[in-house]
Amino acid sequence: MKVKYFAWVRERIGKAEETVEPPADVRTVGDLIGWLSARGETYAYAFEKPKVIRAAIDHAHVKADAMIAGAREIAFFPPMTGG
Amino acid sequence: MKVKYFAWVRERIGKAEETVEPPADVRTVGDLIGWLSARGETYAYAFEKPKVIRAAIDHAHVKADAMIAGAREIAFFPPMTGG
Amino acid sequence: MTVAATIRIQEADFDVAQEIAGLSKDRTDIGAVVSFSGICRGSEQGEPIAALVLEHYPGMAEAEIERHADEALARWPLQGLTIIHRFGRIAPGENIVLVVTASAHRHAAFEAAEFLMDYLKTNAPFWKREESRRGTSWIEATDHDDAATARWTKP
Amino acid sequence: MTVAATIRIQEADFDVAQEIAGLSKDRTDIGAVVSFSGICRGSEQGEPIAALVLEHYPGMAEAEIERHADEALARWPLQGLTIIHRFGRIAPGENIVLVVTASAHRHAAFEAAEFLMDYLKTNAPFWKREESRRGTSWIEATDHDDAATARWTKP
Repeated sequence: MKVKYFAWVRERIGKAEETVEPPADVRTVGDLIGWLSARGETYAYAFEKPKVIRAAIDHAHVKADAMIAGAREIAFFPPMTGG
Repeated sequence: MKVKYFAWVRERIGKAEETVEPPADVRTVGDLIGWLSARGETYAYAFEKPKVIRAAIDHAHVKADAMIAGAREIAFFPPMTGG
Repeated sequence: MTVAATIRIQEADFDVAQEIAGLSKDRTDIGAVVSFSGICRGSEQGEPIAALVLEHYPGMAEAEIERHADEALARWPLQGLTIIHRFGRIAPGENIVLVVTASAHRHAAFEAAEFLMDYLKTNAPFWKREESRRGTSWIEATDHDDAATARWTKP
Repeated sequence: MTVAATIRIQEADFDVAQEIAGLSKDRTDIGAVVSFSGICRGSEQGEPIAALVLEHYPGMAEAEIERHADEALARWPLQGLTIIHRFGRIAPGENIVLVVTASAHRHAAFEAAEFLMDYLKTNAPFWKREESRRGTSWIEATDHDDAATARWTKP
Protein backbone atom coordinates (compact mmCIF):
# COMPACT_ATOMS: atom_id res chain seq x y z
CA MET A 1 0.00 0.00 0.00
CA LYS A 2 1.04 3.57 -0.61
CA VAL A 3 1.94 5.67 2.44
CA LYS A 4 2.15 9.49 2.30
CA TYR A 5 3.66 11.92 4.77
CA PHE A 6 2.99 15.65 5.14
CA ALA A 7 4.45 18.70 6.88
CA TRP A 8 6.94 17.88 9.66
CA VAL A 9 6.16 14.15 9.49
CA ARG A 10 7.39 14.29 5.90
CA GLU A 11 10.43 16.36 6.85
CA ARG A 12 11.43 14.04 9.69
CA ILE A 13 11.06 10.87 7.63
CA GLY A 14 12.79 12.53 4.70
CA LYS A 15 10.36 11.44 2.01
CA ALA A 16 6.88 12.39 0.84
CA GLU A 17 5.66 8.89 0.00
CA GLU A 18 6.62 5.27 -0.32
CA THR A 19 5.09 1.86 -0.90
CA VAL A 20 5.18 -0.51 2.06
CA GLU A 21 4.11 -4.11 2.64
CA PRO A 22 3.53 -4.58 6.33
CA PRO A 23 3.08 -8.15 7.70
CA ALA A 24 -0.42 -9.53 8.28
CA ASP A 25 -0.43 -8.78 12.02
CA VAL A 26 -0.27 -5.03 11.28
CA ARG A 27 -4.03 -4.54 11.16
CA THR A 28 -4.82 -1.00 12.36
CA VAL A 29 -3.50 2.47 11.69
CA GLY A 30 -1.95 2.35 15.17
CA ASP A 31 -0.24 -0.95 14.36
CA LEU A 32 1.15 0.61 11.18
CA ILE A 33 2.57 3.57 13.11
CA GLY A 34 4.29 1.11 15.46
CA TRP A 35 5.64 -0.97 12.58
CA LEU A 36 6.91 2.13 10.71
CA SER A 37 8.51 3.50 13.88
CA ALA A 38 10.64 0.35 14.11
CA ARG A 39 12.05 0.91 10.60
CA GLY A 40 14.67 3.40 11.68
CA GLU A 41 15.55 6.55 13.56
CA THR A 42 13.87 8.97 11.18
CA TYR A 43 10.58 7.10 11.51
CA ALA A 44 10.91 6.80 15.28
CA TYR A 45 11.48 10.58 15.44
CA ALA A 46 8.49 11.36 13.19
CA PHE A 47 6.18 9.15 15.25
CA GLU A 48 7.70 9.81 18.70
CA LYS A 49 4.37 11.21 19.93
CA PRO A 50 1.81 8.92 18.25
CA LYS A 51 -1.12 10.75 19.84
CA VAL A 52 -0.26 13.91 17.92
CA ILE A 53 -0.22 12.14 14.56
CA ARG A 54 -3.35 12.32 12.40
CA ALA A 55 -4.09 9.72 9.75
CA ALA A 56 -6.25 9.41 6.66
CA ILE A 57 -7.20 6.34 4.64
CA ASP A 58 -8.09 7.00 1.02
CA HIS A 59 -8.58 10.75 1.68
CA ALA A 60 -10.80 10.39 4.77
CA HIS A 61 -9.75 11.11 8.35
CA VAL A 62 -9.51 7.97 10.50
CA LYS A 63 -8.57 7.15 14.10
CA ALA A 64 -5.74 4.93 15.26
CA ASP A 65 -8.04 1.91 15.62
CA ALA A 66 -9.18 2.03 11.97
CA MET A 67 -8.47 -1.19 10.02
CA ILE A 68 -6.03 -0.78 7.14
CA ALA A 69 -7.13 -3.81 5.13
CA GLY A 70 -8.09 -2.79 1.59
CA ALA A 71 -6.59 0.71 1.90
CA ARG A 72 -5.00 2.07 -1.26
CA GLU A 73 -3.39 5.11 0.33
CA ILE A 74 -2.67 5.88 3.96
CA ALA A 75 -1.41 9.32 5.00
CA PHE A 76 0.20 10.55 8.21
CA PHE A 77 0.47 14.20 9.19
CA PRO A 78 0.42 16.67 12.11
CA PRO A 79 -2.78 18.45 13.22
CA MET A 80 -3.97 20.64 10.37
CA THR A 81 -3.40 24.40 10.36
CA GLY A 82 -5.24 25.56 7.25
CA GLY A 83 -7.91 28.20 6.95
CA MET B 1 -41.35 70.85 21.70
CA LYS B 2 -40.94 69.37 18.26
CA VAL B 3 -42.66 66.05 17.53
CA LYS B 4 -41.75 63.89 14.53
CA TYR B 5 -43.60 60.97 13.01
CA PHE B 6 -42.26 58.22 10.76
CA ALA B 7 -43.54 55.44 8.47
CA TRP B 8 -47.21 54.56 8.97
CA VAL B 9 -47.49 56.76 12.06
CA ARG B 10 -46.58 59.68 9.79
CA GLU B 11 -48.99 58.52 7.09
CA ARG B 12 -51.90 58.11 9.51
CA ILE B 13 -51.38 61.49 11.16
CA GLY B 14 -50.79 63.09 7.80
CA LYS B 15 -47.75 65.11 8.72
CA ALA B 16 -44.06 64.45 9.32
CA GLU B 17 -43.56 66.90 12.19
CA GLU B 18 -45.16 69.62 14.24
CA THR B 19 -44.54 71.72 17.31
CA VAL B 20 -46.78 71.02 20.30
CA GLU B 21 -47.19 72.51 23.75
CA PRO B 22 -48.76 69.91 26.00
CA PRO B 23 -50.04 70.96 29.44
CA ALA B 24 -47.89 70.44 32.53
CA ASP B 25 -49.62 67.22 33.57
CA VAL B 26 -48.37 65.50 30.39
CA ARG B 27 -45.13 64.26 31.92
CA THR B 28 -44.13 61.00 30.21
CA VAL B 29 -43.94 59.71 26.67
CA GLY B 30 -47.01 57.61 27.44
CA ASP B 31 -48.87 60.71 28.65
CA LEU B 32 -47.93 62.48 25.43
CA ILE B 33 -49.29 59.61 23.31
CA GLY B 34 -52.55 59.84 25.25
CA TRP B 35 -52.71 63.62 24.86
CA LEU B 36 -51.94 63.47 21.12
CA SER B 37 -54.52 60.69 20.62
CA ALA B 38 -57.20 63.04 21.96
CA ARG B 39 -56.40 65.67 19.33
CA GLY B 40 -58.38 64.04 16.57
CA GLU B 41 -59.25 60.96 14.58
CA THR B 42 -55.99 60.78 12.63
CA TYR B 43 -54.00 60.79 15.87
CA ALA B 44 -56.32 58.26 17.52
CA TYR B 45 -55.83 55.99 14.49
CA ALA B 46 -52.04 56.37 14.51
CA PHE B 47 -51.82 55.58 18.21
CA GLU B 48 -54.66 53.03 18.41
CA LYS B 49 -52.24 50.35 19.63
CA PRO B 50 -49.91 52.31 21.91
CA LYS B 51 -47.87 49.22 22.77
CA VAL B 52 -46.72 48.93 19.17
CA ILE B 53 -45.49 52.53 19.01
CA ARG B 54 -41.78 53.18 19.57
CA ALA B 55 -40.48 56.52 20.76
CA ALA B 56 -37.23 58.43 20.80
CA ILE B 57 -36.23 61.54 22.71
CA ASP B 58 -33.46 63.58 21.14
CA HIS B 59 -32.39 60.67 18.89
CA ALA B 60 -32.28 58.00 21.62
CA HIS B 61 -34.79 55.18 22.08
CA VAL B 62 -36.96 55.57 25.19
CA LYS B 63 -39.79 53.67 26.84
CA ALA B 64 -43.30 54.94 27.52
CA ASP B 65 -42.43 55.90 31.10
CA ALA B 66 -39.59 58.24 30.05
CA MET B 67 -40.02 61.84 31.23
CA ILE B 68 -40.41 64.39 28.45
CA ALA B 69 -39.25 67.44 30.42
CA GLY B 70 -36.38 69.17 28.63
CA ALA B 71 -36.81 67.21 25.40
CA ARG B 72 -36.10 69.15 22.22
CA GLU B 73 -37.41 66.52 19.80
CA ILE B 74 -39.68 63.56 20.40
CA ALA B 75 -40.31 61.02 17.65
CA PHE B 76 -42.95 58.32 17.27
CA PHE B 77 -42.70 55.42 14.84
CA PRO B 78 -43.51 51.73 14.29
CA PRO B 79 -41.02 48.95 15.09
CA MET B 80 -37.99 49.39 12.87
CA THR B 81 -37.42 47.24 9.80
CA GLY B 82 -34.02 48.32 8.57
CA GLY B 83 -30.99 46.18 7.88
CA MET C 1 -4.46 51.63 18.32
CA THR C 2 -7.74 53.48 18.21
CA VAL C 3 -10.06 52.23 15.51
CA ALA C 4 -12.64 54.57 14.06
CA ALA C 5 -15.68 53.13 12.39
CA THR C 6 -16.69 54.38 8.96
CA ILE C 7 -20.44 54.98 8.94
CA ARG C 8 -22.40 56.16 5.94
CA ILE C 9 -26.13 56.62 5.48
CA GLN C 10 -26.78 57.36 1.87
CA GLU C 11 -29.26 57.12 -0.99
CA ALA C 12 -26.64 56.07 -3.54
CA ASP C 13 -25.60 52.46 -4.08
CA PHE C 14 -22.18 51.33 -2.87
CA ASP C 15 -19.50 48.92 -4.04
CA VAL C 16 -19.01 46.03 -1.62
CA ALA C 17 -15.65 45.15 -3.13
CA GLN C 18 -14.31 48.66 -2.75
CA GLU C 19 -15.41 48.84 0.89
CA ILE C 20 -13.76 45.52 1.74
CA ALA C 21 -10.57 46.54 -0.03
CA GLY C 22 -10.61 49.89 1.73
CA LEU C 23 -10.45 48.21 5.13
CA SER C 24 -7.66 45.74 4.44
CA LYS C 25 -5.51 47.31 1.74
CA ASP C 26 -1.84 47.82 2.52
CA ARG C 27 -2.24 46.39 6.01
CA THR C 28 -0.59 43.29 7.40
CA ASP C 29 -2.10 43.20 10.89
CA ILE C 30 -5.52 41.99 9.73
CA GLY C 31 -6.07 38.25 9.66
CA ALA C 32 -9.80 38.10 9.00
CA VAL C 33 -12.33 40.22 7.13
CA VAL C 34 -16.04 39.42 7.31
CA SER C 35 -18.54 41.23 5.13
CA PHE C 36 -22.30 41.10 5.25
CA SER C 37 -24.35 42.48 2.38
CA GLY C 38 -28.09 42.76 2.68
CA ILE C 39 -29.67 42.69 -0.75
CA CYS C 40 -33.18 43.59 -1.89
CA ARG C 41 -35.01 40.40 -2.81
CA GLY C 42 -37.44 40.24 -5.70
CA SER C 43 -40.26 38.91 -3.58
CA GLU C 44 -41.71 39.24 -0.09
CA GLN C 45 -43.70 36.31 1.30
CA GLY C 46 -43.96 34.77 -2.11
CA GLU C 47 -45.29 37.92 -3.82
CA PRO C 48 -43.11 39.63 -6.41
CA ILE C 49 -42.18 43.20 -5.53
CA ALA C 50 -41.10 46.07 -7.77
CA ALA C 51 -38.93 47.79 -5.17
CA LEU C 52 -38.39 48.57 -1.51
CA VAL C 53 -38.61 52.16 -0.34
CA LEU C 54 -36.66 52.87 2.83
CA GLU C 55 -37.59 55.77 5.08
CA HIS C 56 -35.18 56.77 7.81
CA TYR C 57 -34.86 59.23 10.67
CA PRO C 58 -31.95 61.53 9.76
CA GLY C 59 -29.80 62.35 12.72
CA MET C 60 -31.07 59.51 14.86
CA ALA C 61 -30.02 56.89 12.29
CA GLU C 62 -26.43 58.16 12.43
CA ALA C 63 -26.47 58.42 16.23
CA GLU C 64 -27.91 54.94 16.71
CA ILE C 65 -25.52 53.23 14.33
CA GLU C 66 -22.58 55.08 15.82
CA ARG C 67 -23.59 53.96 19.30
CA HIS C 68 -23.65 50.32 18.22
CA ALA C 69 -20.43 50.66 16.28
CA ASP C 70 -18.76 51.97 19.43
CA GLU C 71 -20.17 49.06 21.41
CA ALA C 72 -18.83 46.58 18.86
CA LEU C 73 -15.40 48.24 18.97
CA ALA C 74 -15.44 47.96 22.77
CA ARG C 75 -16.58 44.32 22.83
CA TRP C 76 -14.40 42.83 20.10
CA PRO C 77 -10.75 43.48 19.12
CA LEU C 78 -11.55 44.98 15.73
CA GLN C 79 -9.03 46.63 13.45
CA GLY C 80 -11.55 48.09 11.07
CA LEU C 81 -15.30 48.55 10.80
CA THR C 82 -17.47 49.91 8.00
CA ILE C 83 -21.25 50.25 8.10
CA ILE C 84 -23.30 51.57 5.20
CA HIS C 85 -27.10 51.76 5.13
CA ARG C 86 -29.07 53.05 2.16
CA PHE C 87 -32.40 54.83 2.13
CA GLY C 88 -34.80 55.70 -0.69
CA ARG C 89 -35.98 53.43 -3.50
CA ILE C 90 -34.05 50.18 -3.89
CA ALA C 91 -34.72 47.73 -6.71
CA PRO C 92 -34.49 43.93 -6.40
CA GLY C 93 -30.88 42.76 -6.57
CA GLU C 94 -29.53 46.07 -5.24
CA ASN C 95 -27.64 46.50 -1.97
CA ILE C 96 -29.47 47.74 1.12
CA VAL C 97 -26.90 47.47 3.87
CA LEU C 98 -23.26 46.55 4.36
CA VAL C 99 -21.23 45.67 7.44
CA VAL C 100 -17.52 44.91 7.12
CA THR C 101 -15.43 43.91 10.12
CA ALA C 102 -11.68 43.33 10.19
CA SER C 103 -9.78 41.67 13.00
CA ALA C 104 -6.67 39.64 13.72
CA HIS C 105 -8.98 36.74 14.59
CA ARG C 106 -11.96 35.31 12.77
CA HIS C 107 -14.38 34.83 15.64
CA ALA C 108 -14.19 38.50 16.57
CA ALA C 109 -14.86 39.51 12.97
CA PHE C 110 -17.82 37.11 12.63
CA GLU C 111 -19.42 37.95 15.98
CA ALA C 112 -19.12 41.71 15.62
CA ALA C 113 -20.70 41.60 12.14
CA GLU C 114 -23.60 39.46 13.38
CA PHE C 115 -24.10 41.65 16.43
CA LEU C 116 -24.24 44.77 14.29
CA MET C 117 -26.66 43.28 11.79
CA ASP C 118 -28.99 42.09 14.56
CA TYR C 119 -28.99 45.59 16.04
CA LEU C 120 -29.42 47.35 12.75
CA LYS C 121 -32.47 45.18 12.05
CA THR C 122 -34.24 46.04 15.28
CA ASN C 123 -32.84 49.36 16.52
CA ALA C 124 -31.75 51.48 13.60
CA PRO C 125 -34.56 53.90 12.65
CA PHE C 126 -35.29 52.67 9.13
CA TRP C 127 -38.65 51.49 7.81
CA LYS C 128 -39.19 49.44 4.67
CA ARG C 129 -42.18 49.82 2.42
CA GLU C 130 -42.67 47.44 -0.50
CA GLU C 131 -43.97 48.44 -3.90
CA SER C 132 -45.83 45.80 -5.85
CA ARG C 133 -48.61 45.60 -8.42
CA ARG C 134 -51.11 45.63 -5.58
CA GLY C 135 -49.83 48.97 -4.28
CA THR C 136 -47.47 49.74 -1.45
CA SER C 137 -47.41 48.41 2.09
CA TRP C 138 -45.17 48.67 5.13
CA ILE C 139 -43.14 45.61 5.99
CA GLU C 140 -43.83 44.37 9.49
CA ALA C 141 -41.12 43.74 12.06
CA THR C 142 -40.69 40.13 13.08
CA ASP C 143 -40.34 38.70 16.58
CA HIS C 144 -37.53 36.60 15.16
CA ASP C 145 -35.40 39.72 14.75
CA ASP C 146 -36.08 40.86 18.31
CA ALA C 147 -35.00 37.44 19.60
CA ALA C 148 -31.82 37.66 17.54
CA THR C 149 -30.98 41.01 19.10
CA ALA C 150 -31.77 39.83 22.63
CA ARG C 151 -29.04 37.16 22.55
CA TRP C 152 -26.34 39.86 22.64
CA THR C 153 -27.57 41.27 25.95
CA LYS C 154 -25.49 40.08 28.84
CA PRO C 155 -27.56 38.50 31.63
CA MET D 1 -33.42 24.24 -6.33
CA THR D 2 -30.19 22.31 -6.08
CA VAL D 3 -27.25 24.47 -5.13
CA ALA D 4 -23.76 23.40 -6.15
CA ALA D 5 -20.80 24.70 -4.20
CA THR D 6 -17.87 26.20 -6.07
CA ILE D 7 -14.66 24.84 -4.57
CA ARG D 8 -11.19 25.80 -5.73
CA ILE D 9 -7.81 24.87 -4.30
CA GLN D 10 -5.18 26.91 -6.05
CA GLU D 11 -1.78 28.50 -5.82
CA ALA D 12 -2.86 31.75 -7.48
CA ASP D 13 -4.39 34.64 -5.58
CA PHE D 14 -8.09 35.37 -6.01
CA ASP D 15 -10.31 38.44 -6.11
CA VAL D 16 -12.75 38.56 -3.20
CA ALA D 17 -14.92 41.12 -4.95
CA GLN D 18 -15.27 39.03 -8.07
CA GLU D 19 -16.22 35.94 -6.09
CA ILE D 20 -18.89 37.81 -4.13
CA ALA D 21 -20.27 39.35 -7.30
CA GLY D 22 -20.27 35.96 -9.00
CA LEU D 23 -22.61 34.53 -6.38
CA SER D 24 -25.16 37.32 -6.29
CA LYS D 25 -25.06 38.92 -9.73
CA ASP D 26 -28.32 39.03 -11.69
CA ARG D 27 -30.19 37.22 -8.93
CA THR D 28 -33.09 38.55 -6.92
CA ASP D 29 -33.70 35.61 -4.58
CA ILE D 30 -30.66 36.29 -2.40
CA GLY D 31 -31.17 38.51 0.64
CA ALA D 32 -27.87 38.07 2.40
CA VAL D 33 -24.28 37.46 1.36
CA VAL D 34 -21.58 36.82 3.94
CA SER D 35 -17.93 36.64 2.98
CA PHE D 36 -14.99 35.61 5.09
CA SER D 37 -11.46 36.35 3.89
CA GLY D 38 -8.51 34.93 5.76
CA ILE D 39 -5.46 37.10 5.17
CA CYS D 40 -1.78 36.44 5.85
CA ARG D 41 -0.67 38.59 8.78
CA GLY D 42 2.75 40.17 8.91
CA SER D 43 3.60 38.66 12.28
CA GLU D 44 3.04 35.50 14.29
CA GLN D 45 3.15 35.74 18.08
CA GLY D 46 4.70 39.15 17.88
CA GLU D 47 7.52 38.13 15.53
CA PRO D 48 7.55 39.57 12.02
CA ILE D 49 7.32 36.96 9.28
CA ALA D 50 8.37 37.15 5.63
CA ALA D 51 5.72 34.74 4.34
CA LEU D 52 3.60 31.70 5.04
CA VAL D 53 4.14 28.57 3.00
CA LEU D 54 1.10 26.31 2.81
CA GLU D 55 1.48 22.61 2.10
CA HIS D 56 -1.64 20.60 1.29
CA TYR D 57 -2.71 17.06 0.52
CA PRO D 58 -3.98 17.13 -3.07
CA GLY D 59 -7.04 14.98 -3.55
CA MET D 60 -7.88 14.80 0.13
CA ALA D 61 -8.10 18.60 0.43
CA GLU D 62 -10.75 18.69 -2.30
CA ALA D 63 -12.63 15.70 -0.86
CA GLU D 64 -12.65 17.08 2.67
CA ILE D 65 -13.80 20.56 1.67
CA GLU D 66 -16.48 19.11 -0.58
CA ARG D 67 -17.76 16.95 2.26
CA HIS D 68 -18.13 19.99 4.52
CA ALA D 69 -19.65 22.09 1.75
CA ASP D 70 -22.28 19.38 1.27
CA GLU D 71 -22.95 19.33 4.99
CA ALA D 72 -23.38 23.11 5.04
CA LEU D 73 -25.78 22.94 2.08
CA ALA D 74 -27.79 20.28 3.93
CA ARG D 75 -27.89 22.17 7.23
CA TRP D 76 -28.64 25.70 6.03
CA PRO D 77 -30.90 27.00 3.25
CA LEU D 78 -28.10 28.38 1.11
CA GLN D 79 -28.52 29.73 -2.39
CA GLY D 80 -24.84 29.90 -3.19
CA LEU D 81 -21.53 28.80 -1.70
CA THR D 82 -17.95 29.46 -2.77
CA ILE D 83 -14.84 28.15 -1.02
CA ILE D 84 -11.31 28.94 -2.17
CA HIS D 85 -8.14 27.85 -0.37
CA ARG D 86 -4.66 28.72 -1.56
CA PHE D 87 -1.44 26.75 -1.15
CA GLY D 88 2.19 27.64 -1.75
CA ARG D 89 3.98 30.81 -0.67
CA ILE D 90 1.76 33.62 0.57
CA ALA D 91 3.10 37.05 1.53
CA PRO D 92 1.72 39.23 4.35
CA GLY D 93 -1.43 41.03 3.26
CA GLU D 94 -2.31 38.38 0.68
CA ASN D 95 -5.44 36.21 0.79
CA ILE D 96 -5.23 32.66 2.13
CA VAL D 97 -8.82 31.48 2.17
CA LEU D 98 -12.28 32.67 1.17
CA VAL D 99 -15.75 31.47 2.08
CA VAL D 100 -18.80 33.18 0.58
CA THR D 101 -22.32 32.14 1.50
CA ALA D 102 -25.56 33.44 0.02
CA SER D 103 -29.01 32.91 1.46
CA ALA D 104 -32.44 34.47 1.66
CA HIS D 105 -31.80 35.00 5.38
CA ARG D 106 -28.83 36.43 7.20
CA HIS D 107 -28.47 33.94 10.04
CA ALA D 108 -28.13 31.02 7.62
CA ALA D 109 -25.46 32.89 5.69
CA PHE D 110 -23.52 33.83 8.85
CA GLU D 111 -23.74 30.41 10.49
CA ALA D 112 -22.78 28.44 7.40
CA ALA D 113 -19.73 30.65 6.82
CA GLU D 114 -18.59 30.27 10.42
CA PHE D 115 -19.18 26.52 10.38
CA LEU D 116 -17.11 26.15 7.22
CA MET D 117 -14.24 28.28 8.53
CA ASP D 118 -14.11 26.33 11.78
CA TYR D 119 -13.94 23.06 9.84
CA LEU D 120 -11.40 24.31 7.36
CA LYS D 121 -9.16 25.34 10.25
CA THR D 122 -9.16 21.93 11.91
CA ASN D 123 -10.04 19.34 9.26
CA ALA D 124 -8.84 20.50 5.87
CA PRO D 125 -5.42 18.96 5.16
CA PHE D 126 -3.33 22.12 4.94
CA TRP D 127 -0.26 22.93 7.00
CA LYS D 128 1.27 26.37 7.45
CA ARG D 129 4.96 27.02 7.78
CA GLU D 130 6.23 30.50 8.54
CA GLU D 131 9.32 32.06 7.03
CA SER D 132 11.15 34.64 9.10
CA ARG D 133 14.67 35.93 9.58
CA ARG D 134 15.23 33.13 12.07
CA GLY D 135 14.43 30.45 9.51
CA THR D 136 11.26 28.50 8.91
CA SER D 137 9.00 26.73 11.38
CA TRP D 138 5.68 24.90 11.33
CA ILE D 139 2.76 26.68 12.90
CA GLU D 140 1.16 24.66 15.68
CA ALA D 141 -2.53 23.88 15.81
CA THR D 142 -4.39 25.45 18.70
CA ASP D 143 -6.90 23.82 21.07
CA HIS D 144 -9.00 26.93 20.56
CA ASP D 145 -9.66 25.89 16.95
CA ASP D 146 -10.66 22.36 18.00
CA ALA D 147 -13.11 23.80 20.50
CA ALA D 148 -14.55 26.05 17.82
CA THR D 149 -15.14 23.07 15.56
CA ALA D 150 -16.66 20.95 18.33
CA ARG D 151 -19.53 23.39 18.87
CA TRP D 152 -21.07 22.39 15.53
CA THR D 153 -21.43 18.75 16.53
CA LYS D 154 -24.95 17.92 17.54
CA PRO D 155 -25.15 16.29 20.98
